[in-house]
Amino acid sequence: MTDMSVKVGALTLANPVMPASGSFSVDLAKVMDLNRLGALVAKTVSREYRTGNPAPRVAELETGMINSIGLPTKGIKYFQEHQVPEFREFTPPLIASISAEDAEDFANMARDVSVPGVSAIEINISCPTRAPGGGNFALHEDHTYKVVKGIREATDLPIWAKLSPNAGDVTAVAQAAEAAGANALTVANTILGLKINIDSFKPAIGNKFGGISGPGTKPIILRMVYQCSKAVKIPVIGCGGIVKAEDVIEYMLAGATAVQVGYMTFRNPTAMIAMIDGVDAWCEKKGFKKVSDLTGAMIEEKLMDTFTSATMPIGG
Amino acid sequence: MTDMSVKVGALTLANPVMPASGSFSVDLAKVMDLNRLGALVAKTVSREYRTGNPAPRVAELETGMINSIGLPTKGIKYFQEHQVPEFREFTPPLIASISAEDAEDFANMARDVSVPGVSAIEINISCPTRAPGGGNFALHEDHTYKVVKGIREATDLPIWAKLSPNAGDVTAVAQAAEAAGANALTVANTILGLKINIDSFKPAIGNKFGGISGPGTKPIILRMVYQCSKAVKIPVIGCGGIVKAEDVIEYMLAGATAVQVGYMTFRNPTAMIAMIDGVDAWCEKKGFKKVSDLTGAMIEEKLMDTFTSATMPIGG
Amino acid sequence: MAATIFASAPTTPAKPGYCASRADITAEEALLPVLSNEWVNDEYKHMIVQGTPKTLAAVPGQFFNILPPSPDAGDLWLRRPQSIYQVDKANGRLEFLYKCVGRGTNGMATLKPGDNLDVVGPLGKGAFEIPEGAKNIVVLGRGVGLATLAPISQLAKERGIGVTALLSARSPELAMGADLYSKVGTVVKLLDTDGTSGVENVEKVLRQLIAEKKADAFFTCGSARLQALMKKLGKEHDISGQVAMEQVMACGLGPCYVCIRGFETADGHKDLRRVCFDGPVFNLQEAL
Amino acid sequence: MAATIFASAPTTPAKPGYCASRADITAEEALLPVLSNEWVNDEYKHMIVQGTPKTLAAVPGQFFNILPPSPDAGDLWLRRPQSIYQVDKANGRLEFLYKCVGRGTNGMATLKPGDNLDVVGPLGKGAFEIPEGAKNIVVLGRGVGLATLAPISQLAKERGIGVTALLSARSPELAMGADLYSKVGTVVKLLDTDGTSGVENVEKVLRQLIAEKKADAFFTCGSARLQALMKKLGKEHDISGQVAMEQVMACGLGPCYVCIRGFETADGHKDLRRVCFDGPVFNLQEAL
Ligand SMILES: Cc1cc2nc3c(=O)[nH]c(=O)nc-3n(C[C@H](O)[C@H](O)[C@H](O)COP(=O)(O)OP(=O)(O)OC[C@H]3O[C@@H](n4cnc5c(N)ncnc54)[C@H](O)[C@@H]3O)c2cc1C
Ligand SMILES: Cc1cc2nc3c(=O)[nH]c(=O)nc-3n(C[C@H](O)[C@H](O)[C@H](O)COP(=O)(O)OP(=O)(O)OC[C@H]3O[C@@H](n4cnc5c(N)ncnc54)[C@H](O)[C@@H]3O)c2cc1C
Ligand SMILES: Cc1cc2nc3c(=O)[nH]c(=O)nc-3n(C[C@H](O)[C@H](O)[C@H](O)COP(=O)(O)O)c2cc1C
Ligand SMILES: Cc1cc2nc3c(=O)[nH]c(=O)nc-3n(C[C@H](O)[C@H](O)[C@H](O)COP(=O)(O)O)c2cc1C
Ligand code: FES
Ligand code: FES
Repeated sequence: MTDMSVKVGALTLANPVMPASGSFSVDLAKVMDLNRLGALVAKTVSREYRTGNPAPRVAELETGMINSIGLPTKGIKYFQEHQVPEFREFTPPLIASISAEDAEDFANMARDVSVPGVSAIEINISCPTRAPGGGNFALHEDHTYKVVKGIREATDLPIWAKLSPNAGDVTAVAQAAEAAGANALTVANTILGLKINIDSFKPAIGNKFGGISGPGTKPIILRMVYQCSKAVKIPVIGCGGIVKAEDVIEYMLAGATAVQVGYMTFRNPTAMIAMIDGVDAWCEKKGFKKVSDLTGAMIEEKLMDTFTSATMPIGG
Repeated sequence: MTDMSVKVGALTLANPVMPASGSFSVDLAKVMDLNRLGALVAKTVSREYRTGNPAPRVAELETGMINSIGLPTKGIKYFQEHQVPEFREFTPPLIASISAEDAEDFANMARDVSVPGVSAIEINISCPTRAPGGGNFALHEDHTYKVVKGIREATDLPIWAKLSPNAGDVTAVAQAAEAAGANALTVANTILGLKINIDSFKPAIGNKFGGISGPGTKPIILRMVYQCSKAVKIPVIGCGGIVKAEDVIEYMLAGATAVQVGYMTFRNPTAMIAMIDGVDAWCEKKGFKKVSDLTGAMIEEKLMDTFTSATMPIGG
Repeated sequence: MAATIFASAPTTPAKPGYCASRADITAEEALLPVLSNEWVNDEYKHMIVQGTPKTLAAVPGQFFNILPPSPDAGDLWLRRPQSIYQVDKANGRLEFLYKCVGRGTNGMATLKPGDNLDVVGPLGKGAFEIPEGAKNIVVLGRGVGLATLAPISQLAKERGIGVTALLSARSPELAMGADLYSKVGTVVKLLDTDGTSGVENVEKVLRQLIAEKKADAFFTCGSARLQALMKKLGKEHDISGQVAMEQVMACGLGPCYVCIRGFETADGHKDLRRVCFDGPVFNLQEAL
Repeated sequence: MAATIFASAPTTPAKPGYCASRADITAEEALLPVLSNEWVNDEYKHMIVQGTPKTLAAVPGQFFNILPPSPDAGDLWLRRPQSIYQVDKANGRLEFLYKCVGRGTNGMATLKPGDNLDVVGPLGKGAFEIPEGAKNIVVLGRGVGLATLAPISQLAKERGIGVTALLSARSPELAMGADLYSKVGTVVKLLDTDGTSGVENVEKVLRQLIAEKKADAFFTCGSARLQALMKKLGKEHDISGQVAMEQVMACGLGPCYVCIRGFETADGHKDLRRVCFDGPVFNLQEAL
């Protein structure tokens, strides 16, 4: 029995596996025991009702999927009155996710979502199809600092800043979020992409551009998790292309304290539970008593001289 | 019989399919007729001999591969004296690829590589594992402008600037390259990534970070090709994750004038020829007389209102 | 030996306490053994699989979200929704009737007896309901819509309710399900080849059925055109109706908001609903 | 019907003029029908495939770059190099002997007669050469190194040259190829289980062979330790030697510079060479 608990700042989770915002709702209780999850992460909510983007909202890629849902929401009031109570029927901590188009509304949203039953707030400052000044603040460190600062002043709950993989300098953004008072970073949202249907000559999804998720993104986001975890002291939550227990382990070795799973829940809705069990079994086999010992455990050696490396046995 | 020729600026290619730098040498004549290719693109060369990065230099990803070869080269002199004559035994135009660690050397390299037999120079200003000031100029528009400007003054040959997908604002970089005198853009080099071997706890490749190529990158690079081709007037050459004729078509619809193939040649060394034949057959079936009509032919309609879109038949 | 590439929990609870705290776990991920998978005509296949207790609990109008094997060297990443065509509880079998239109359904077509069908389900509210007191119903389907309408027709038959099945198709060869539907009621074929599938003719047929008191409830699936027609006549004659709708899906369970359709209630209020969660069966008068 | 997901040109030139202008096309992409694929012991399999004229032209030391099917739900993206174990020209067959160590080789192990093996080849210079005038050679291999050394041993036999085959392995069960090698020469098993595989013992055996004039040339593959030993004794006694080297590969043809190994020539000059292009067979005295 591995000690599967992890600490994301002050918040202790029973295990490091939780859903990614937008891929989860209590409706999944229809297929599995939600109490096994490390945390419950709600779909991003904004102040008012939003219809979201035109259909079709997803398309299949060669190596995953592209989506532009457009953050449909019933608004903050519905979230407080209906969704929080529903989530509270389960034991794992609830992480709210919020979005807004300007820094002021973001701060107000953070205040309004800080209701009993919410354990932390993930701030979705990285919606891939928005502008840096209008919902995708995480494209730049200055926008990020400003929006996080305002949110920090509006709530006492832990803030998890969800970063954008489309930023040119993700470590600068990570440091800005930390400096402004974020308690953890979620790395990352989807990667901006395009798919064209060569039969119709039209973009494959209604919004033209969309966010890429699934296994194709893993080596990119993993690199960012590594870079961010080296650049900041606050915990990093890895999110991108995780489809199996081995991916959870790889993210933790890269520096993640916990992980989020999006796409894979669409493919196999119970996959998160298989991952938890898989990581547990792997730790036992490898002799890790605590899963948290994996965080940042990648071994870094000095780069080998090229000639020497070319005289080494394979895998040696 | 489709007219398969395309014009990359002043240079006419027999067809839009050519190898990506680093995945091609005349050694491939062992498996196919190189004269069928649109162009021959040489491996990047620098001034002096370079050993390159430590082994292992590649690893397999869930959706492609990661590499850090580190631009090994026998140097410019060897290129001029041995490689250019070898390439000249084949009919397609030769595109040299050069790299340097500062703008001055880059300009000198451009001058020195402008020898008879070279039809254009691709400038590899986007080696993913280097710094913006030291070989990866394409991470930022200012570095890009400066380096391209110097090169423009040093040669009369067409310059193809190879951009980086790791830039925060790829269209700004594209515009900087155009403003500085580039004649075409190659979009793009590999995406910076990391893979960790969870058995050894070490990075899977000798250089730790590497460049991701293969199908997982297609929707990202395709989006960049679309964005760049809208942002500049010079031709854009698409490069990233192309493994089949349909991908060539998708890139052309997005705005590419021609394409480059890297990874797929490792998998199936004759794949480029199959793609040329496949695109030809597709054009005939669809009634396109000239393949060049595909460039930028993606149909763009006004975004549909969400509610209306949700009353439309699927695929309609 | 082979690495586990995609995680998937055991399909039946393995640990004590491994069960929903809030509601019963009514759907599951399951690998169902394929018993047969035969061509019905040039475009449609009929698949029979061995069910599990949970999957066999599927009710008319529900669907399964299916991950077929890839038909080519690439991968499939999203599941494909398929209505349940028949639930044969006595023999523990589930049946699907599907049209091969793309990579997913063509992949499904490659499955052979002995292979497994990878499903998640049953999903959807499956709210096909025969209104209290109805003596005769009309089902109007086109293409695979017929697959979706089969279970409700069968249920009607079991309850002694009369069924008129209007089967619309491009050609006689493609008018499948006639055998099945002739076991549960009267079959009328509406074909493109002889013009009988035209809206005017279908309207005539429907008006006649209404006149004959054979239409206490309407059910439709598979054609926007026919749906609009049934909606109009239903409104005119105050006949309650239901429609099973389709939309591209991802999760199939509710969280992702991919499968939206627009609706309008009697009081003019418009809203978006999720086909997988709020449907796939909806009030015909509210559907657009 | 299914989309073509990966492009691949026809394996034989289809159009006139579709042939190299500079050199002959000596290698090809081919799908070779699997005739058999059997376990030799717990770790090794032996595969026989039907060759084509080009693939059957493979010479000792050359290899094929193989794309096995995936053994799991994921994909394989890079080919795996495999030495040619035997070329049976009379029957048009190629044979491979391979150890199942990871996803690629485990995927290869799933192939059944009737499936196809996806190969590119023959590749490499295949420069295994028996020096002029040699009467007796020694081959020293460990593990799959034995596969690589088989063709040169066979060639020696065909030329009437004596072969002593030193087969190093963890245990008697894993010392494969004894049958094959006993047909071409004298077999000596060197085992971990009885300590005979230890470097000191192998050195004793080699020195004895040298003393007995049974060692006019050395060939080795599969163990850095044994390679170093043979190199030392070769140098000491001026016995020419060759080693077949391995390195992780991508293209297998030369352009990518992935498969580098370090060498040092007699005059102390160090360089990097490509296993796929410059080798995989190298001068033992230059190998590091
Ligand atoms: C609740 C529900 C129940 C369904 N029941 C059945 C059934 O019983 N039998 C059956 O044959 N089909 C049914 N469908 C349709 C089926 O899901 C699609 O035919 C299938 O997803 C197409 O997958 P593909 O990969 O083969 O085709 P794709 O390559 O994805 O698409 C091929 C063509 O089919 C269209 N298409 C894609 N997805 C759908 C969809 N969800 N609905 C309709 N058209 C689509 C595309 O626009 C395209 O024109 C149902 C759909 C839903 C939503
Ligand atoms: C020129 C050449 C000829 C070869 N001939 C044979 C042969 O005849 N029979 C045979 O069984 N093997 C041979 N090999 C080795 C074979 O290529 C590897 O065993 C194979 O690539 C491993 O693939 P995998 O996916 O099964 O293992 P992976 O999952 O890739 O790796 C599993 C283990 O094998 C090691 N490995 C990976 N690649 C190689 C490699 N190229 N060489 C050695 N170890 C490797 C890894 O470091 C790891 O420890 C040859 C290699 C080369 C370069
Ligand atoms: C259909 C869909 C909807 C999403 N909705 C949201 C959302 O509302 N808020 C958010 O922060 N991220 C959202 N995301 C992004 C995911 O939370 C996650 O960052 C991303 O999918 C990468 O993880 P994955 O590769 O495991 O899917 C969504 C992703 C998908 C695929
Ligand atoms: C092994 C390898 C070596 C490469 N070497 C170079 C190089 O020398 N110069 C360069 O500009 N790009 C180099 N690249 C990048 C490719 O040219 C190309 O931009 C990239 O691989 C994306 O295309 P793909 O997805 O088709 O592989 C290399 C890529 C690979 C995989
Ligand atoms: S498919 Fe996800 S909500 Fe319906
Ligand atoms: S594997 Fe590419 S050069 Fe050897």
